[in-house]
Amino acid sequence: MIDAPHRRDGVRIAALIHRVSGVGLALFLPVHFYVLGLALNDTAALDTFLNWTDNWAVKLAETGLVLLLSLHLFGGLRILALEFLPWTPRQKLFAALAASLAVFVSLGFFLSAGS
Amino acid sequence: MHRRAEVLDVLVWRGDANGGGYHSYGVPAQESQTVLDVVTWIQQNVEPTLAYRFACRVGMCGSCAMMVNGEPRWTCRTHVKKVFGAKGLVIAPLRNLPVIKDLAADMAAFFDKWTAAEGRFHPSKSRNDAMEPISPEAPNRVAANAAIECINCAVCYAACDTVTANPDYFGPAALNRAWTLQNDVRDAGYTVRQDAVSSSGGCFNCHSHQSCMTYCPNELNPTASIAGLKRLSALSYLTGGKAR
Amino acid sequence: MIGVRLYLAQRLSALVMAPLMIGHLAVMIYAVQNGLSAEEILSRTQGSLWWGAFYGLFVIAVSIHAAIGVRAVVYETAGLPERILNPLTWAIGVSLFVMGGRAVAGVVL
Amino acid sequence: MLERHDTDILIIGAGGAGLFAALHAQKAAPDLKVTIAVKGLLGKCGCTRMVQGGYNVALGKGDSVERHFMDTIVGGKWLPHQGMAWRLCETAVVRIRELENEIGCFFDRMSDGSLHQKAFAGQTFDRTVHKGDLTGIEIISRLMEQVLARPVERMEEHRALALIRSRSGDELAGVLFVDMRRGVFRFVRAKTILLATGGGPTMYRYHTPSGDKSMDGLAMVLRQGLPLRDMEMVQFHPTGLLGGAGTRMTGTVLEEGLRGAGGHLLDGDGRRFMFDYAEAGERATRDIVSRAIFDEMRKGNTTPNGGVYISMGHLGPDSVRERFKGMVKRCADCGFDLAAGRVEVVPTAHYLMGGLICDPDTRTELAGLYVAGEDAGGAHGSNRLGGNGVANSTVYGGIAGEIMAGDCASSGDQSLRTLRDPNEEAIAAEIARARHPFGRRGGNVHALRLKLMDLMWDEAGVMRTADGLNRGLAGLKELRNELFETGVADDDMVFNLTWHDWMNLHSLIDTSEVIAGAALWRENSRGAHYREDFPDQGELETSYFTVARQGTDGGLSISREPVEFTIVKPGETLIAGESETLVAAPA
Ligand SMILES: Cc1cc2nc3c(=O)[nH]c(=O)nc-3n(C[C@H](O)[C@H](O)[C@H](O)COP(=O)(O)OP(=O)(O)OC[C@H]3O[C@@H](n4cnc5c(N)ncnc54)[C@H](O)[C@@H]3O)c2cc1C
Ligand code: HEM
Ligand code: SF4
Ligand code: F3S
Ligand code: FES
Repeated sequence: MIDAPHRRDGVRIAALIHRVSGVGLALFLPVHFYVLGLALNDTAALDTFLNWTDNWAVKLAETGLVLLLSLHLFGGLRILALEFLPWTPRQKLFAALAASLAVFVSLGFFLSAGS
Repeated sequence: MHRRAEVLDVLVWRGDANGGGYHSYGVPAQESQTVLDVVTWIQQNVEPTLAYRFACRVGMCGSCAMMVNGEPRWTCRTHVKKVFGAKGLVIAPLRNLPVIKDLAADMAAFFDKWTAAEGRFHPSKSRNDAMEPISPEAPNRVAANAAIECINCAVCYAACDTVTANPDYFGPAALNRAWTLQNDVRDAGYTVRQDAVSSSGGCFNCHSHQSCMTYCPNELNPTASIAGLKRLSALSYLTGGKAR
Repeated sequence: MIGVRLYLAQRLSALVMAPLMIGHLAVMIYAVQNGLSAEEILSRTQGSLWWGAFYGLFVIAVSIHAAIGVRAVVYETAGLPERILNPLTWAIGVSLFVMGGRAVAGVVL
Repeated sequence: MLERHDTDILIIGAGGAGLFAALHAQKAAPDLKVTIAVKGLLGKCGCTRMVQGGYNVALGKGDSVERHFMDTIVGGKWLPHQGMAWRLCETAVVRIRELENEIGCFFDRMSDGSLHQKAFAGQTFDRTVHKGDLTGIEIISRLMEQVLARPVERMEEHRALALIRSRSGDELAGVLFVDMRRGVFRFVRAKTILLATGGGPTMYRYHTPSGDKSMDGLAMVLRQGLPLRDMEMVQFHPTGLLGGAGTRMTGTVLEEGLRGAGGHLLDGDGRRFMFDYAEAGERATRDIVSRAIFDEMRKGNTTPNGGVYISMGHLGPDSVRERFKGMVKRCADCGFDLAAGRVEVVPTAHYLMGGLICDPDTRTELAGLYVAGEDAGGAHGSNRLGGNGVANSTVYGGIAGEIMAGDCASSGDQSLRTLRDPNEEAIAAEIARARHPFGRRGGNVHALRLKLMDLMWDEAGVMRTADGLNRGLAGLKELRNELFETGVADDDMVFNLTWHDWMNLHSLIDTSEVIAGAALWRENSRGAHYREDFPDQGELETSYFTVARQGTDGGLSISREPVEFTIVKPGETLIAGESETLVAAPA
C-alpha cells in the first residue's frame, strides 16, 4: 500500500549499496580467483582471457567491478570509522564522500584502461 | 492557515493477526489536530470498535506509536499538517511487531528484548547508603545522559530494517538502554550486560542503518549508543574482560 | 546470529584488507594503462615474496570477511537457522581460501 | 464465559504505587506469587510517567522532615491526616535513596555531585529532586525494568471491573477483570489486593491525567460501601494547553515555571489581568491563578477557543527556547509557537486529593483490601504540594507491598492466609453490569462524555456555589439515565474502546456525584475547594473533612469528621527556630 520512506534516507541507501557491492564482490571473487588460477598450469589460457578483456564491453564490466570494490571499500571504511571513532553527526557527508571517491577511482580505472 | 481540504482523506488499517486491509474515512480537518486526534475522531464518530492505544497524549508514555504514511511516529505529537501528503493520510499499526487488533501492536517482544539486553540497573548499593556523588560533567555521566530520555515507544524498533530481517536482534531501544547503563558508574551489572549485548541477538547485528536515530521522536541516537557498545564489547573481549 | 568473535574477525579482516585493496586498485589503474597480459602480470609477481605475502594476506582476510558477510546477508534474507548457517559460513570461507590460494600460487610461484 | 485465576498478592494499577508494591511484595515474600494487573501496558500508562516537576524529599543541608511535614500540613490547609503526612515525609528520605541506589533512577546533580533539588511552589525549601523536566519518565521506566526482570506475573490490558467479596462478605475475595485484548472476563482470587488505579479527575472539560485514568478504583470501592474522604478536593493546574475540543492535547500541562520565569497571562484582547486579582500577578499560587482565569472566562474575556493566552515572547524567544526546550518543542509539534507567539491556556483538573480512607499502613476497612497512591485519601488534605504526588505513590506503594506480603504470609492474619471463595452472585451481577451497553441500541458515548465534562466544569469546577452544585447533581442523575439508555454498537468485546469509554464514563459519573456531593457538604473554602457562597476558610481548630459512602440502595451518605491534630495543632509548628533535624538525612 505504502512504500518505505525510511529507505530513501541517504545513509540507509549507503548501507544498501554496501550490501549489494559486498555480495557482488563475493560472487565475483571466485571467478577472479579461477581466472588467476589458470596461470598455475596454463599461461596461454590466461592470455586468451586477458585478450578477451581487451574489448570495450568487457572494459565497462571490469570498471563496474572496480566500482563495486571501491564503493565497498570506502563505504566500509566509513562504517569502521562510525563504529570505532567517536560519533560525528556528519554521516551523510561521509557517505557521500565515500561514494564520490569510489566513482572517482573507478573513473580513473576506466580512463586508464581505455587509453 | 489554509487547509488543503475541509475533509481529510484518511486510510486506516483494520484487521488482526489473521490479516486485514485499509479502510477509507473522511475526517473533518481542524486547526489543532494530531494524527492521534484523527484516529480518535474516527473511533468516536464512525467506527466505534476501532482499536488503538494511547495514554498520556503528550509524548511521555510512548504508547501511541503507529505507521503514518509509511513512517513510524508518535501520533499524539504529530500534527496532521506535518505529515498530510499527496496520498492523504495512511495510518497503520507499528511495523516489526505483531498486530493485536487494528492499530494496536503487541509490544511484548520489544520489552522481552529490553530485559534480555539487561536493560535494567543492577544495584551496587542499598537504600541505606548515601547516594553516589557524581559530577554532571563527568564523561560517563554525560554519555549516560545523552541516551537516557527514552520513552520506549518502539518507533526506532519499527524503523529498523535489521529488526525486520533478524527476529533475534534486540533492536535499537534495548541496546540504547544498555549503553546508558554501561556508562552508569553506580551500576554493578557491567559484566552480565556485556555478555548480554555481545550475545547472538546483540549489538553486533546492527548494520548502522541509522533509521533508528532518524525517527526517534526524542532525538536520541541509538546508532551512536550501539556503536559504543560494539567498541566496548570488542575491546573487553580482546582484553579478556579487563577493559572498562 | 553475529557474536563478538564473528564481528571482530570480520572487522579486523576488513581493516587488514583496506590498505591492501587501496594498493591493489592503485597497481591496477597503473597496470591497465598498457593493457594486461599474462606475461606482464607474471613478470611483476612471479617469485616475489613481497607480492606473495601481499596477496596471501588478502586471501586469508577476504575468506574470513566475505564468509561472515555473506552469512549475515543469507540469514537476513533467507532466515536459515544457525545449524545450516555455520557450515555454510565455513564452506564459503574455506572454498574462497582454497581458490584464492591456488590463484596466488599461480601468479607467484 | 468466565476464566478463573489465582494468585497470592494482586496489585491493580502499574503507576508508581503499583510498581513499587510489586517490588516490595516480591522482595518481602519471594515464595508468594505476585500479580500486577493494569489497564494499559506495564509502565506505559497512568500519571506517574507524566510527572514533570519532580519528587519532594528533605535531604538535610538545612531541610528536615519536620519542615517538609509542616509545608505539607500548611499547604493542605490543616486537613491532612497527620500520621499519613508524617509517614510520607519521613519515608520519602529512604525511598529516594532506594530509587537512586536500587532501582537505578539517575537524578540530576549539582556540580559538587550531590542531588540537585529545585524550588517548587508552596514550599519553604528547595527540596524537589528531579531529572530534567521528565522526572516521571525516569522513575517509571526504571521501575518498569525492575519489575519486568522479576518473577512478577503481568496481566497487561486487563481492566479491573469490580471488587468481589467472599461469601461471608467479611473479606475481599478477588477482582473481576476483563482481558481487553481477548475480550474475556477473568476472575482473579488473591489473599491480599492493592488498589492503585490512581484516581484521576478526568470528568472535567479540561484535565491533565492520562487517558486510561477514569476513577475506576474509587468507583469500585464506592460500590462496596467503603468510605471516601476529601472528595471535593480537586486540584486545578492554572495553565493547561487549549487547542479546542477536537484535540486530545487540550488540557495537558504547560509548565508552572513559565509563569515563574515571567510569562504573562493575557485575556482575549491581549490585556494582562492577573494584577486585578493578586499582588503577585502571574506568580500567585496555583489556586489563585486558576480562579482568576476562570473568572475572566466567565466574563467572556476569552480567546477564540474560550481561554486566555500565555505569552513568553517578551522574554526573548531565543532565551525561552533555551530555557523551556521541552515545552517549546511540545507546543511546536502540536502547531503552537510558545517561544514567540501566544498560546491559549485554561485551568485544568490535575489531581484528586480525596480517596479511599486507610491507615498509614495502607489497610482499609475491608479485610484484604489495601490502597496506595492517588486512590488513597488523607495525606494531602485540601491541597497537594507539587512534588508530593509521586513521593506519596512511591512511599505508600512500597509500604503496601510489605504489609500485604506480611498479612498473607503464614505468620500473618488468620483470615488472609488462604484464598477465599467469592460471592458468585456478585460476580454475575458485575458481569451483567459490564455487559449492559451491549443489550442496547448504539448511541454516542463520546457525546455523553462531553456533556459530563461540561457539566462538571461549569457546576463543580474551579469555583462552586450551592445552586451550581445542585444543578450539577441533578445533571449527573440525568446523565446516568442517559448512559444506561446508551448502548455500544458492536457486540464484540475484543479491544473494544467504545465499550471501555462507556465503562469509563460510568466510573466517572459515579465518582463525580461524590465530588459534587462532598463539595456541597463543605460550606467553606479550603485549599483547592472554593465556594463562592462560603469564601471563608472556616476555623482551623475545628477543621473537618468529608466522608462519603454509598448505601446498599445506591444513595450517597456524606458526613463530616473532625481532623485529629495528632502531631501539630493550628498555630503550632514543629520547626523551632532554624531547622533541626529529627530524622537524620545523609548528605
Ligand atoms: C501531567 C501531570 C504532572 C504531574 N507532575 C507531578 C510532579 O511534578 N510531582 C508530583 O509529585 N506529582 C505530579 N503529578 C501527580 C502524580 O503523577 C501522581 O500523584 C502519581 O503519579 C500517582 O501515582 P499512582 O501510582 O497512584 O497512579 P498512576 O501513576 O496514575 O497509575 C495508575 C495505574 O492504574 C491503572 N488503572 C487505572 N484504572 C484501572 C483499572 N480499572 N484496572 C486496571 N488498572 C487500572 C492505570 O492504567 C495506571 O497504570 C503529576 C500528574 C500529572 C497528570
Ligand atoms: C576492501 C576492504 C573491505 C572493507 C573495508 C570492508 C568492510 C566491510 C564492513 C565494515 C562490512 C560490515 C557491514 C555491515 O555489517 O553493515 C562489510 C560487509 C561485507 N563485506 Fe566487506 N569490506 C571489504 C572488502 C570486501 C570484499 C573484498 C568482499 C567480497 C569478497 C566483501 C564482502 C562483504 C560482504 C558480503 C559483506 C556483508 C554485507 C552486509 O552485511 O550488508 N568485503 N565489509
Ligand atoms: S530510542 Fe527513541 S524511538 Fe527508540 S524507543 Fe526510545 S524514545 Fe522511542
Ligand atoms: S536502524 Fe537498525 S541497524 Fe542499527 S543503527 Fe539503528 S539499529
Ligand atoms: S500517547 Fe503517550 S506518547 Fe503519545
